Amino acid sequence: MSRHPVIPIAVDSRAASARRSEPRGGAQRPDSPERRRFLGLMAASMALASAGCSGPPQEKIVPYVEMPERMVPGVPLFYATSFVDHGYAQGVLVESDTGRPTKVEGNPQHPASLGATDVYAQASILQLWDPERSQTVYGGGQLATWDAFRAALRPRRVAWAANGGAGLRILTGTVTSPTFSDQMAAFLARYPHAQWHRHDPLHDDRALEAARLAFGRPLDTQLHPARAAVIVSLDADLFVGHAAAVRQAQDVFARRRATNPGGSRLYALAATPNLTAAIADQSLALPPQEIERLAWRLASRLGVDGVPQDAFPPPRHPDAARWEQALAAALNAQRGRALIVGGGSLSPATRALVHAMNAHLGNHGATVAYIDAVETDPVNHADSLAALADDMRHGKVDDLFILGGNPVYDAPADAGFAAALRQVPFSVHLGLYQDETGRAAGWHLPQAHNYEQWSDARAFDGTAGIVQPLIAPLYGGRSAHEVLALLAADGAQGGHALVQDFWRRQAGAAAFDDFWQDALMQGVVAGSAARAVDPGRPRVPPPPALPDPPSGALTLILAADPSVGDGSYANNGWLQELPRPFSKLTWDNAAILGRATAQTLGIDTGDVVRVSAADAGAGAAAVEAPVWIDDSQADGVVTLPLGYGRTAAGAVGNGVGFDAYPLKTRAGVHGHAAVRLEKIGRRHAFAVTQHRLDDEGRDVARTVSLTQYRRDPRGDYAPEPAQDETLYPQYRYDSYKWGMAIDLNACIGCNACTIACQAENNIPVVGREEVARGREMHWIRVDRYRTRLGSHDDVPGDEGEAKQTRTVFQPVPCMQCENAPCEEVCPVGATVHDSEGLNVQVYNRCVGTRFCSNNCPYKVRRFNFLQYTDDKVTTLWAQRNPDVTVRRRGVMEKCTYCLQRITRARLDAEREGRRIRDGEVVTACEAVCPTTAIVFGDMNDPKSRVNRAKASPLDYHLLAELNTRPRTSYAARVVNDDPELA
Amino acid sequence: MSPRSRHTQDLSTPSELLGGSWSHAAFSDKIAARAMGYPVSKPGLAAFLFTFVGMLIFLGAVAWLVFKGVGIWGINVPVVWGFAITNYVWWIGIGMAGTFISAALLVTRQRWRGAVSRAAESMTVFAVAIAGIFPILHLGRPWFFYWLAPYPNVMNVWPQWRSPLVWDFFAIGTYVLVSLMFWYVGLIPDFATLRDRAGTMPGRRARQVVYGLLALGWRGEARHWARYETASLMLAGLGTPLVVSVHTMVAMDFAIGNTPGYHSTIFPPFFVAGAFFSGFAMMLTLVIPLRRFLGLQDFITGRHLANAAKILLANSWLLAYGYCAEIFTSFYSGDQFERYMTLNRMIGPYAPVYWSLLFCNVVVPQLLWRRGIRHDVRWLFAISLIVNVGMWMERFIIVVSSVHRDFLPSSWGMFYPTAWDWIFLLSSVALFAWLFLLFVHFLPVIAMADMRKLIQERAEEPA
Amino acid sequence: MSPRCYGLLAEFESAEALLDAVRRARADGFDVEAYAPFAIEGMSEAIGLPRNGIPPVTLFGGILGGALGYFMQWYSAVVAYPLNVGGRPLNSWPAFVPSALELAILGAALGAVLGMLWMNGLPRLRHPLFAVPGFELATRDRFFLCLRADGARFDRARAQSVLDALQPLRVCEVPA
Amino acid sequence: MPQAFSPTSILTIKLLILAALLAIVAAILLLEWRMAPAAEEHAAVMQPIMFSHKHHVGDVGLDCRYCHTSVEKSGFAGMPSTQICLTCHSQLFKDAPMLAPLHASMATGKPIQWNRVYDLPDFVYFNHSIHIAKGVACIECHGHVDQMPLMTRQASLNMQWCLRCHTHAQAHVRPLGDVFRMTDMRKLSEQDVVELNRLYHLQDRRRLTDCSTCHR
Repeated sequence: MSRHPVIPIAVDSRAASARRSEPRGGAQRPDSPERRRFLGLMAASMALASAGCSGPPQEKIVPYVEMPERMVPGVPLFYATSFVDHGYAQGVLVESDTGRPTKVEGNPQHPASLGATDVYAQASILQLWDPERSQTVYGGGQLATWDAFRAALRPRRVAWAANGGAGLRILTGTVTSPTFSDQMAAFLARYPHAQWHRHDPLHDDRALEAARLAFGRPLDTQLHPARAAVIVSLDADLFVGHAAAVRQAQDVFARRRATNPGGSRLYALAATPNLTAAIADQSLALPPQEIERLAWRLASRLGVDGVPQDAFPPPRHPDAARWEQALAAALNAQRGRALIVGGGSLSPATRALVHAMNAHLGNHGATVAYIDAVETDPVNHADSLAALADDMRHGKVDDLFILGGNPVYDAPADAGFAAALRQVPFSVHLGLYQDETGRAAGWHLPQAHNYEQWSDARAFDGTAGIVQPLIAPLYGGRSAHEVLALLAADGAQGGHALVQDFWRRQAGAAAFDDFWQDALMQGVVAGSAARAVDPGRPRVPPPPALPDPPSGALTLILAADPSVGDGSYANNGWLQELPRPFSKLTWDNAAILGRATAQTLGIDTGDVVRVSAADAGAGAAAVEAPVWIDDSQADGVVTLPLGYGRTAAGAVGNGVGFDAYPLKTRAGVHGHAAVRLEKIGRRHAFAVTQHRLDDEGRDVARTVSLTQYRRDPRGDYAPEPAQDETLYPQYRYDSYKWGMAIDLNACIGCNACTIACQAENNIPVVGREEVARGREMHWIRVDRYRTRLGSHDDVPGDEGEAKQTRTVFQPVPCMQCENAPCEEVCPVGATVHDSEGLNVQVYNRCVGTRFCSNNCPYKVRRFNFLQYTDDKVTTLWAQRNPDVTVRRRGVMEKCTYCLQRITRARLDAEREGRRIRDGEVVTACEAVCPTTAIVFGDMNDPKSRVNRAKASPLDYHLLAELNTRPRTSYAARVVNDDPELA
Repeated sequence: MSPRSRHTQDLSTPSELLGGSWSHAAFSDKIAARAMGYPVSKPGLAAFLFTFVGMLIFLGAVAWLVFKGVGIWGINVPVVWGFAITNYVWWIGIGMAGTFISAALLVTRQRWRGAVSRAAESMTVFAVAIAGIFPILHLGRPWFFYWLAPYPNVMNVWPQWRSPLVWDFFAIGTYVLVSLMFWYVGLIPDFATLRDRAGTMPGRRARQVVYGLLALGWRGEARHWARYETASLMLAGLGTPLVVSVHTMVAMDFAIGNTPGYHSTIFPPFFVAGAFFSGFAMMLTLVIPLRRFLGLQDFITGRHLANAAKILLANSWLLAYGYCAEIFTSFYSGDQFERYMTLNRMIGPYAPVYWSLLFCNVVVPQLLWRRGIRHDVRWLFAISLIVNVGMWMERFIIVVSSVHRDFLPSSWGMFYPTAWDWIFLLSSVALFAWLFLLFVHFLPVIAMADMRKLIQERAEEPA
Repeated sequence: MSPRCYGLLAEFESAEALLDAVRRARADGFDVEAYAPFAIEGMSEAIGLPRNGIPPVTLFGGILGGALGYFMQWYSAVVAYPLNVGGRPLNSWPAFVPSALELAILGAALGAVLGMLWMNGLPRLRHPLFAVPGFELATRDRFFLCLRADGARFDRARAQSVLDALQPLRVCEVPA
Repeated sequence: MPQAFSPTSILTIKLLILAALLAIVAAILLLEWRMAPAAEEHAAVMQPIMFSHKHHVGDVGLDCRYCHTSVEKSGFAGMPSTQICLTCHSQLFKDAPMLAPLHASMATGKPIQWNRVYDLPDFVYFNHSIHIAKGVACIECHGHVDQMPLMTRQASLNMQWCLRCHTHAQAHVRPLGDVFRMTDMRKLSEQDVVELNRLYHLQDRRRLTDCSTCHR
C-alpha cells in the first residue's frame, strides 16, 4: 500500500460522531500558529513518499514547536463554519486532522443543513487542496506581488477621492454577508459616485421579478413542505440548485418515507428531468410554455380572482386536460395543506400567479411564508451586468474590481462583457483560479478559499453564520472583505478584525466575547433568522405572451449542471466524475432531447448537433453539442447544461464538454428562447457509468402503489429463502451486528452519498477514459431505473404502460452479505468476515485475482486496474483521510461500512468500558444524506434505528434468491399515485 | 490387402503403423542424427527467427504489463477477466492431449502411441508452461502470486483453501511437474542413445556431456528396464486421472462461481471434452508439418492421423452435446438470469463469436465422416486449425459473455480487447512455436526406445 | 582372478540371442547383467526380476501426499488462523478434497520416478562398461551380456567357455 | 570409447549443484534484508538531538506521559513539543551544545525532525490509547527504555509478533497501575488473570484476530 500522510489516528471521544456531538474548536485562537503547522507535517509526509521494493524509507516524526491548547495529535477536531455557495450559507463542520482540513460534514444546528450537505459542500474540500488554484498576484500578465498591487492602487485612490469614485465600479456575485454589505455601504458612502454591480449566472432573477409583480417588493419565499399534503411543482426542483435545497429535501421527506407511506402526494410538471419530478408520485413532461398555460388554466379553474377565463387554449398534450382536473381537485381538497411551487423556466408573470394561487388556497402562513429578501440590495443581475457592460463600452468605467466570479466566461453573450473589459483601463479580478476573467483582467489576485478566510453569510432563511478559517491561506490568498478594505485604505485590517468589528457593533462590546464564542461554536448567530412578513394580497399580473417556438425549432433551456454548477467547479475531479443523476454521464455535458423529438429530427444519442438561435440569421451564436436522449425530457425542448467548455479552468476542467453560455441572452432570461438543431455528422463517445435504465423485469428497485400497499400492508414484497435452508452450522454474531437500511422512498438521487464516500474513503479519480472503459471507483453508486409501477406482480409488459414508468434511484453500497460469495473464491483470504459480520477487504493481502468481483452479484467491488491514486501531487496527500488506507495499483477495494468510523466509536466505547450507542457510528453516506434515506446501526440492538427501519414490511433484500443474506436492505418505494391519472 | 480385411483386422498392428523396412540401427540413426547439430534448412531458420522475435515481443509485453498494470488490457468491471483467462484455459486445454495420448494409450496398450507420444508430450509441456504464465500475469500484483502457496510466513496467514483458484494452483502445479517427469523419464533412454552417438562422432564433445548429464548414466540394463517400464506404467496410470482432474479444476474456477454461464454442473466433463478436442487438434497442427519436413511418414503414418481425426470427430459430438445441454438446462431451470444469459449469447453483442464457435467446433469437424478427408493431410491440417480457433472462441464466450451481463442491469458492461490483449495472445502462440522448434532441433522427435520395440515386434510378426 | 576385473562382456546380434544367453548363463549360476536398446519382452522374468518395488513406493507416495495435503488444510484453516469465510464452516472438508487429491497424485508420481532412479542406482554418470569399446551400441542396436566378476561362482575360464558356447559376436573383459 | 565423464568432472558437477542451492538461499535472505524497515532491530537510531531515555526515565525518573502526552487519548503517543523540552531545558543545561537544535527550533519555529524507531506499515492501524487502557504495559513492546541511552527497536513488528499477544491477550496484560512501570512483567496467577479479564473485559481471540482489528 502507499504511505499516506502523517500519523495513525484515534479519535477524541467527544468527536465520536461527526454529526451529533462534536468538539467545538471555535474557542481556539484562530490565526494561532497551529493552523500553519501542518506544513511541517507535510514535510513529514513527503519523507514518507514512495515505498519502493527496498523497504520503507526512514520516517520522520515532526512534533509541534508549541502544542496548541485542546489539541491532541492524531485526534481530529471539528470546526463549525459556513460553506458559502452563490452567496448563501450552508452550515458545515469541517474535520481537521492535525491542522489539515480533510472532510466536510453538515452542521445539525444550521437551518440550511440540519446535518446534511449537498455535493458541492463535500467537494469543496478537494477544491481547497486543488494544486491549480491561483497562487500569486498577476499584473498585466506578469508575476506580481500584493505590494505591487497596493502600490498601483494608491494613485487610483487619490483619483477617486477627487471625483468621488466616478468611473469606479465593483462587481460581485450574490451577497448576503452582513460584514461585506456593511463594508460596501461604507465604501459607497465614501465614494458616492462609485457603483456596485452584481452578476451571478445562476441568480434567479425571475423570482425577484415575480415578487415585484405580485407584492411590489422583493420578498423571499419560504416553503414548509413538511406541512403540505399535496405539493405541486411547476417545473421547480425542490432538492437541488438553490440555497434551501438540502433543507427542503428533508422537509418534503419528513412525511414521505417507508415508515409512513403516502404521507403526501407530489405532482410534478417538468420540462426537463429534475429530481423532484423523478421522485414525484405523478409527473408529466411538458414544454415550459405548456406548463405555464396549464398553470393559468388551473388558476382560473381554482377561481383565483383576477385570472382571465381561458387565457390560453387547452394544452395540446393528451394528458394535460386530465392533469388540470386532477390538480384542481387535489388542491381544492387540501386547501391550506397544499403547496404550489413555481420555478426554473416559468416566466415572472406565471411565478407571480403561483403566489396568487397559494394565497387563494389559503396556503400563506401554512405551507408558504415570506421574508424580506436575504440578498443584500437585491437587483436583477442580468440587468445590472448589462448596465455595467454598456458603461464599460462607452468608456464610463475607469476602474473595475471583480470580486469573485468569472463574468468573461459566464456573462450573457449579448452583454459583450469580454470585449468591453478590454476598454477598462484599470481592471482587477479576485478569484480562486486565474480563470478566463483572471487572464482578461489587468490584475489578478488570488482569493482565499472558503476554508481559509474569515467571513460571514446568511442562509436562505436569513440566519447568519460566521465563516472561520480551518487553515492559513495556502497561497497567500485574501478574502473579498480584505480586498474591499484595501480599496478603501492602504494597510487595512485583516478579515478576522473586519468580521469581528462588524459583529462587535451588532452584539455590543460588553457581551461580545460570549456572543463570538457561541457563534463560532454553533456555526450560527442565534436568533438571526428573518421574521416572516405579511406580503399582503398578491396581485395577478396579466398573462404573459407564450409564443411557441417557430416550426422546426425547439425551446431552449439553459440549466446549471448538476455536477459543475455554473462552471465554477469545473476543475474539481470529484464532481466531474460524479455521474449526472439522470444520464449517468461523467466528464461531459450533452444537449438533452426527448425521444419523440429526437426521432422526428432523426438524431440519435451521440450525434453532434449545431445549436443556434432560431430567430438570428447566419453567423449568430451557435454551439456544437453531442445529443443525449432522455425519456423524461419534454418533447420540443432541448436542455443545455452550463458550466463546461472551460478554457482556463485548469488541467481537470479545460476542454471538458461544450460551453452553452454563448446561447445565453438577456432576453432569454425573461422569455423562452427558441433554437434550431442541425446534425453536423460528427459522433461523440460519452463516458457513462450505467448503460441500462431498464431493469429487464428483474424488479431490482421495487415499487408498489399506495392502493396496493394499503390492500395488504403486511404483504410480503420480498420472498426470501429461509434462514435454516442449509446443511452448514450458522455463524453467530453476538457482539455487534452491523447493518444498513436504505429507503427507496426517500432517495432523491442527489449523489451526495457517492461523493461523501469518495471524500471519506480516499477514493481516487480515474478520469474520462477509464470511466468510459467501465472502471469508475465509487464505492456507493446510485443506480437509476425506469420501472413500471408494481412491476413485481407479473403485469404483462406492454409499452402502452410507458407513461406509468417511474424513475427510481437506488444507492448500492456493499451489501455485506453474511454468505459472501466474494470471500469463498478469494485464494489468499484477502476478503473475509470479521466477528461482527463485516465483509472486510484486506488491501495489503489482496493479490488481485478479481474473482471476488466476478462472483459479486451486486458488482460493488472496484479494482485498481492502474495506479489511480495520485501519489505525485503532494497537496492531495494532505486531503486524504489518515484513517483509511490509500490503495495502490492491483488491489480490489469496496465499501467497508466506514470501518474507520466504527473503529473510532469502538475505541471510545472500549476505553469507557461501555457498548457503542445507537447513532454513535454514522457512515459517511448516512451522515450526508439530506433525506436520511440511509440508516446504519447494530442489528443486535432491538431499539436501534436500523432495526426499526428493517421492521417495515416494505423491507427487502437485493437478489435475495441467491441466499447471500445481505446486511444491507432496501425499503420498496410506495407510490402515492393519483387514480385520476392512472 | 483386400477392402474387407482392412476393416476386420486390428487397427494397430505394427505393420499398419510402420512404413518401409527399418532396422533398429537405421531407425536410431535417422532420428538421432537430427540431434547432432547439422546445419538447419533455410525455411527452418526463417521459422526459428520469426518465432524468436515473437518470443521477444512476449517478454517485452510482460515487462510492460508488470510496469503498468493489468489496466493495459480491455478488462473492467463487470468483465474483470478477459483474454488472459481465455488464453489460459485455451492453452491448458491444448496441454491436455499430450499426457492423455501417452498415458491413456499406454495404459490401454495402444501400439500406435509410440510414434506420436514424444511430440504430444512436448506439446503438453510447452502448452502447460505457457498456460501457467497467464494466471500469474493476470494478477493485479503478480509479484505476490506465491501467496497462493502454503508456506510458513511472518503473517501467520495461509491460502484460502475453499477457493477454486487454490485448487487450480495445486492442479496446475501437479500437472506441470508430473508431465515434466513423464516427458523426462521417456527421454532418458533416448538421451543415452544421443550421448553414445555423440561420443562416437568427432567434435560432438559438448553434446556428449550435455546429453550424458541428462541421461543420468542410463545403460539399458535389464533390471533397469524392468523398473523403468513399471514406473512409466505407474506415471501413465496416474497421468490419466490427473489429466481429467486438472481440467475439472479449471472448470471449477467457473462452476463454483455464482454467475449465470459459470455456475453449471456440466462444466467439468464439458471442459475435459473440450480440452481433448483442442489438444488433438493442436497435435495434428504440429505433427502434420513435422512428418512432412522431417520425412517421418514411415513412423507417423496415415493411420495415426486417421485415428486422431476419429477422436476429433467423436469429441466434437461430445461438445455438441455440451452446448445443447447448456441451452436446455438454462431454459429448463426456469431461472430468469440463466435464461437471459443463454439468449444473450445467441443474440447479444457477442453473438457472432458464439455462432462462429459452433460452426468451427461442431459443423466443420463433421467433414471427418468422409474417409477421403480423414486421410488427406491438407484437409486434416485445415480442420485442425479451424478447431483451434473455434476452441479459443468458446473459451472467450464462456469467460466474457457470461459476466458482461450478470444480475443487476445497472452494472452491465462490454469488454473490448486492446492492442495489448492481442499482442499477448499472438506472441504466446509464437513463444509456443519457438519452444517446439527448439525441441525439434535438440531432442529426438520420436520416442526411439518405444519405436525399437515396435520394430522388434514387427520382426517377430508371422509374415 | 584379478579383483580389477568388473566382468566378462559378450555382444549379441539380436534380442532373442540375448534372452537365450541370459537364461543359459543364469542356469549356470552366474550373476548376469543384460544390456539392450529397449525393454525386451520376457527379459525381466529371465533376469530374475519378475516384479519390482516401484508399485508399493508409488502407493506410499500417494498416501503420504494426500494425507499431508489434507492435514495442512485442516490445520491452517481450523487451528492456525480460523477465519469466517463467507459463512462457510472452518473445516469445509468438501472444499479441501481437490487440493488433497492433487497432492496425492503428485506424491505418487514423485514416488514412482524417484523410486525408479534410486533402485536403479541412477544417476551414475561413470561406469566400467562405458569404457568398453563398442558398448555405445547398447543404446542403438546391439545386445550385451555381462557376467559379473564379483559373482559368487564366477570363474574366468568357465565364464569364457560358457560365453563362447553362446556364439556371441565377441567377448571381452571389462576392467573395473 | 572413453568414459564421458572423468571423476574430476563428476566432482565439479556435484559442487556446481551445491553452489546453485546455496545461491538460492542467499538470494532469499538478501531480499528479506532489503525489505526490512530502516531502523534495524536492536540498533540505536541516530537523532538530531542525542536524547537519552536512560537519563530521563532511568535516572531522572520522568513518567512516560510527561513527554508522550497523548498516549492515553490518541492512537499516536505524541512527541514532545519543543516547548515541553524547554520547560526544563530553559534552565537545565541550557548552554549545552547538544541542545543547540532545541533552542534553534524555538527561535525559528521550525520543528525538530526525529527519526522514527517504531515504524509500522501504513496499512496497519495501531492505537496506543486502547492498549494502555487495556493494561498492555509500555515495556511489553518498547522494552527497558530506562536502560537505553539511544532508543532501539525491541520487536520485529511483523504480524506474527502482533498476533503473539492478540491470540493470548490475557497473558500480556498487567494492572493499570503498572502499565507505565519499567519493571519486568511479574508472573500473573490464574486468579489475577481472571481478575484482569473482568476489569478489562478483553475481547475474545476471534475478535482480536479479526483482520478489521488492525487493517482498514
